[in-house]
Amino acid sequence: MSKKIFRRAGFLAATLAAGIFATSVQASDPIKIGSFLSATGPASFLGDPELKTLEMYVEKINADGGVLGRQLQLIHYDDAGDASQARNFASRLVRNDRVDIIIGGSTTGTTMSAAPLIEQARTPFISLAGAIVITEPVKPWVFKTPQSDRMAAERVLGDMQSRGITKVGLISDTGGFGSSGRTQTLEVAANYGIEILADETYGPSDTDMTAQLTRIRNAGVEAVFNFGFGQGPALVTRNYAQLGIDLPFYQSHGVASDRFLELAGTAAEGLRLPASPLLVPDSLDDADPQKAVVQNYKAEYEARWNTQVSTFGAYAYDGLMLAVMAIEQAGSTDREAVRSALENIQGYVGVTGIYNLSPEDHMGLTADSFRILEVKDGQWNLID
Amino acid sequence: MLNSLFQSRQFGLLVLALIIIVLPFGLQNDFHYDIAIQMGLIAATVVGLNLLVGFAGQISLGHAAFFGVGAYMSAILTGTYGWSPIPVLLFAAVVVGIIAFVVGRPILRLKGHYLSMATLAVGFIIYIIINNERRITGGPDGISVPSLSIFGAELNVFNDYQILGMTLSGTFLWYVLAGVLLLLAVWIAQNIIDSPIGRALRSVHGSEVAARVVGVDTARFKSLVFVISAVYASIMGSFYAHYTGFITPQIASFEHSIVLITMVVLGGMASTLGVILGVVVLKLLPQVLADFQELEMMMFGLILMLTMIFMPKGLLPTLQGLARKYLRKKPEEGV
Amino acid sequence: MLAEFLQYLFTGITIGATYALVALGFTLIYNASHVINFAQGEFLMIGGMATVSLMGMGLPMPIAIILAVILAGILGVALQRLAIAPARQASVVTLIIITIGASIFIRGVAQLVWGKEYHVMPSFGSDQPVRIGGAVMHSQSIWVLLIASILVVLLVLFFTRTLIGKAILATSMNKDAARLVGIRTQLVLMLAFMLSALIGSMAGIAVAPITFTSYDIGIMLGLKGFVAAAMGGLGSGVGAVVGGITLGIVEAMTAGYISSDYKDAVAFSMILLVLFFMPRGMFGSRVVERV
Amino acid sequence: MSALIEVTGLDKAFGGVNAVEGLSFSVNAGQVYSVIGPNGAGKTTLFNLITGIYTPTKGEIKLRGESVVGLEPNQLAERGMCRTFQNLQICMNMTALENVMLGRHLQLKSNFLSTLFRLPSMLRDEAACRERAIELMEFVGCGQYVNTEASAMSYGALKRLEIARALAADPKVILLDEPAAGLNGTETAALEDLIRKVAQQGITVVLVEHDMKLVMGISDYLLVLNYGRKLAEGTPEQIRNNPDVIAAYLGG
Repeated sequence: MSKKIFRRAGFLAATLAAGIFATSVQASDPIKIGSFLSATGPASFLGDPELKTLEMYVEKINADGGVLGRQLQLIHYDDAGDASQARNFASRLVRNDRVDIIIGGSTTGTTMSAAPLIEQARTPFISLAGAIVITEPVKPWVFKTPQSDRMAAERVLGDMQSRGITKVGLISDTGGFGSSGRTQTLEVAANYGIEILADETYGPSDTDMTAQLTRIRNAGVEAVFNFGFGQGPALVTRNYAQLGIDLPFYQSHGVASDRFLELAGTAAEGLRLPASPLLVPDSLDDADPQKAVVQNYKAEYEARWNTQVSTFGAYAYDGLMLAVMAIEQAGSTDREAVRSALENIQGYVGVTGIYNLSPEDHMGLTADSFRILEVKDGQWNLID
Repeated sequence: MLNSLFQSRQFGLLVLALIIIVLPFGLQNDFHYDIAIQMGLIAATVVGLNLLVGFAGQISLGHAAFFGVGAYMSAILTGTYGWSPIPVLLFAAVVVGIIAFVVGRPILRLKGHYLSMATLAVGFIIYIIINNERRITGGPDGISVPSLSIFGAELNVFNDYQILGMTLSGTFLWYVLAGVLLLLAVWIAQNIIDSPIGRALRSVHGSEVAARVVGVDTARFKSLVFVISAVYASIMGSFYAHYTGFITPQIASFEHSIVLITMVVLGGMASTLGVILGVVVLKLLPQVLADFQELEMMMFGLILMLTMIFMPKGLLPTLQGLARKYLRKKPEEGV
Repeated sequence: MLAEFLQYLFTGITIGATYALVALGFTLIYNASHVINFAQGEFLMIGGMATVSLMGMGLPMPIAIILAVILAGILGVALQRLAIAPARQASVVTLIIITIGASIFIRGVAQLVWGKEYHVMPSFGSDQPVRIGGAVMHSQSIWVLLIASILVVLLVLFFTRTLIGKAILATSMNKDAARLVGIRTQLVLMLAFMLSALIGSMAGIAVAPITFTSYDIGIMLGLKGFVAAAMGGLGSGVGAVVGGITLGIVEAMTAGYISSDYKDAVAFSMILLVLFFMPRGMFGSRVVERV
Repeated sequence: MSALIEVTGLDKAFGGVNAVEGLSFSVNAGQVYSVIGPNGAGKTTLFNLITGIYTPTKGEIKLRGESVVGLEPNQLAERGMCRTFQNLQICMNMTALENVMLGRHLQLKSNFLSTLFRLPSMLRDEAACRERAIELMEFVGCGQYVNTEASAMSYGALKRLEIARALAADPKVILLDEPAAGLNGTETAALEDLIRKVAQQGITVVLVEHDMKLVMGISDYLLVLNYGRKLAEGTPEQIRNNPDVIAAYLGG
């Protein structure tokens, strides 16, 4: 018995050692794309489609001959939504795996905790998280593909303004996404002549928000805006319908997926949100340059994974394509060359929007890239 | 003979110092140093927690909150208000000590699971405050922390330093600092354990009523050790914040508290070197399991569960027990 | 005004009933073994997820539910036999870590089998909300309350009227004495875990139409259940129910009247307050120190 | 000179049941005072009341003229009272010697700073404490166990170890709760010797004991309890001839 435990302990120690040191063996040939995503944990509905997208397109690009004649090698670690883990994996990517470029950071917290390290290692880093602080002020090596949460707030408030709404109730989750979105909304509301009369929150794993919604309803608002992601907004939507609140209802881009419609069911009828065109590929105007890209991505993703496409996966798609473009333009994986190529990409037509990057703008999207959609008969409809 | 060698205070400290000195020869790059530095800082925290959990037998499921308060006070006071890191670190330790004293007094009257519940509640309340007060703490997205400076000299992980004609990287200097901090933490912890105070603490675990009838004011000693372990956590939280340069409320969360106490139990309660081993294992495990992707969570749970079922006393005490059995066939005399 | 109050009350009672059911599961296991089972939340998850996935295979709802509950019961027995029983000598903290390890493991397996997404489960009855005095209630909430009440009554009957129930109680009071009078304590412990798993999974199934279900739904519900059980007094069935309902109502009232930001903080402060005045919870046994 | 311990009108109820009722007695300094009575007579409850582990429902307990009702056990220890337990209360996570050294807790004045940095003053105190503890272990006949883990000792040895720990506190009065329970004949004889030696040092001994031979041999005075009430008190001679006591013991 005791011998067995000894042997087991020895085996464990050997595995531990092997795991840490084995990865330091260098192979010079492939282009190394590093990635840390929240593939599990509370933010997995961001990280999971992002990872699937990266995996399938790296495969596809390699099948098509790679980039600059070299194969791509994806090195991915799952940070489970934990910022400290993300930082450690970023450390591993730049210091141990010595990757050429990093695509990742599903949430603002994981991105921001990894950013200082990656900056220092002078490795190009394309984040897939939303908050405005990632690229403002500009950090030389940090880029991002999603629109900022401020843009989402601006689009929603703009749409409210056009409907003549001036008094709004806000409900957001206390996680990173909702909390940052809430701050942005409160900051820009005045620009649209809108007053936030109620400002409520709920925990990311709460199961009932009727109390908060009752409070908002009693505040005398004309519309309600929910900033959050995950199952929370679906519950808010259901509670909203259940309470019979008959006011215009808005969600953020955080729920822009068909999954949300399934969860919220008929309660979602009539609500609006800002989203990438990915949800309504066929309603796009034929002249719209994004139409083909969007249709393609949706078809390929759904065929490969047999599950519905999500906006978040598209961030990874755009990130990968931008990275590939930059490496091709730089003609090598020289980090400074790739970085400078990245910040000069103009007119890249992606799934999320059309990117025009510059040394001053490391995201390159405008608020217009968000489309306003409305749910009608259980389907997404393009409004604007 | 071997028994006394294992338990002699100098021996443990010596082994640890030796490991810290030899380890750099096995560390191949900055990532390895990075993990080692974090292990050092967390280990020092856990050595403090072990005084409370392992020696005095009081369970805390909210200890990460003290770590978090130290870290956040350092981040906010040095970052937002531009105070100097070391005074802030000491100030934070005092504040955390006071918080621990104030909450400790009433909740340490509780026993067993009720104490776990109360520490969990205190931890949660602190976490919620850090998470919600976005304007001060940066909220769930986190806050960046300036690098550590000692007497005006900045210690940045990313810089190189000329010391005695040698060029040393900031990372290496941090490694030295973390090593020194850990040795200091262990030295102090051992001094406490091996003293009348330590005896009183262990008697609280062994038999509280016996301790009381010989005159030990158990309430006072429980709150003393609660404060000591909270101060340990606060100081190491501050260093951790300066080292990583960015912190999020997760470091104050319930999950992190569970990780900390798991390190104690896994390594071996009431064994100072054991809990350090616990830190090493739990810090390495995610890096090793990272290659298993989808299976990671399942394997982590399984390893944790099996280790605790088959080694309920923890890794090091079990291994020591086995080693003793191998090396000395005769049973102990006088039994 | 009244409508508002009623709304908060209904919300609180619905959430509270769920907490109460989770707390009852804690209580059962605690009573028989003095173990706090941090994997309790996973029973809820198994109940909800298994039902959804079985329904996805085309099974009618009642059969899916029965199979899911049985699955959870087997899991409960397995947990006791494979994880708790071998570690009988372990200390309290060690047992806590073992159950935490078990819960991570179960979650890891569930994630592999069922994926990471949230799933919808249809309500048992109609989807129309019920209106009472200007406030509304999800019709499923009525089901939750109904199931919770029935389970509580059944449990009370079980412990007071059946031999095996009395055996569990006897074991909880004094394991050695119970063994002396011929109670097979290991069997009793197994039974307690099974019952706890059955109750947990039924709770999980009952709330799934309201809360959705996913592989990680058990974490927070499990934690809140522990809070409710401790507040009510570990080992007390009445305490579990009262603790759960109180916790739910406090959360809803705080969110409604004070601050939704701090509703959990207020709930946790209240537990501290309760424990401050009643160190063994509201209905915990007042045990005299024996030396 | 007034009594060392003076108890008047002591009541203790558990959930409506009186474990001790209307009890009054006093113990003079230097006595070996024994409390006897059938099982469930309330002897251990009485000890728990005197040593501050339980708080009385009613009544007064005075130690050297000072009321000590409501004081914590550790405060009573400071006033020179120490005890042993019927069910052993030994710290199994320590060595035998450390258990006895724990008994000298109140005699050690080391402060926190001298502990943190292991200052010479603290080391000196510790060395003296260790010496005294070894002495006491030899005194009670546990000399061979100095470096043994408490968990590895026999029941009889632990019983004596507990007495050594109580003595380490330099008490004025020591309360022994059934010290002979579970001991064999030789061990009991040794215990009787030990109690005599303790009493000779001027320490008052209060004893709860079932072993009548032991009790009658060493006691100066006895208190007989039955159902929480005083049945009789007096010298061993008086008790032996008391008809109530005989009835209670034979009938009980």
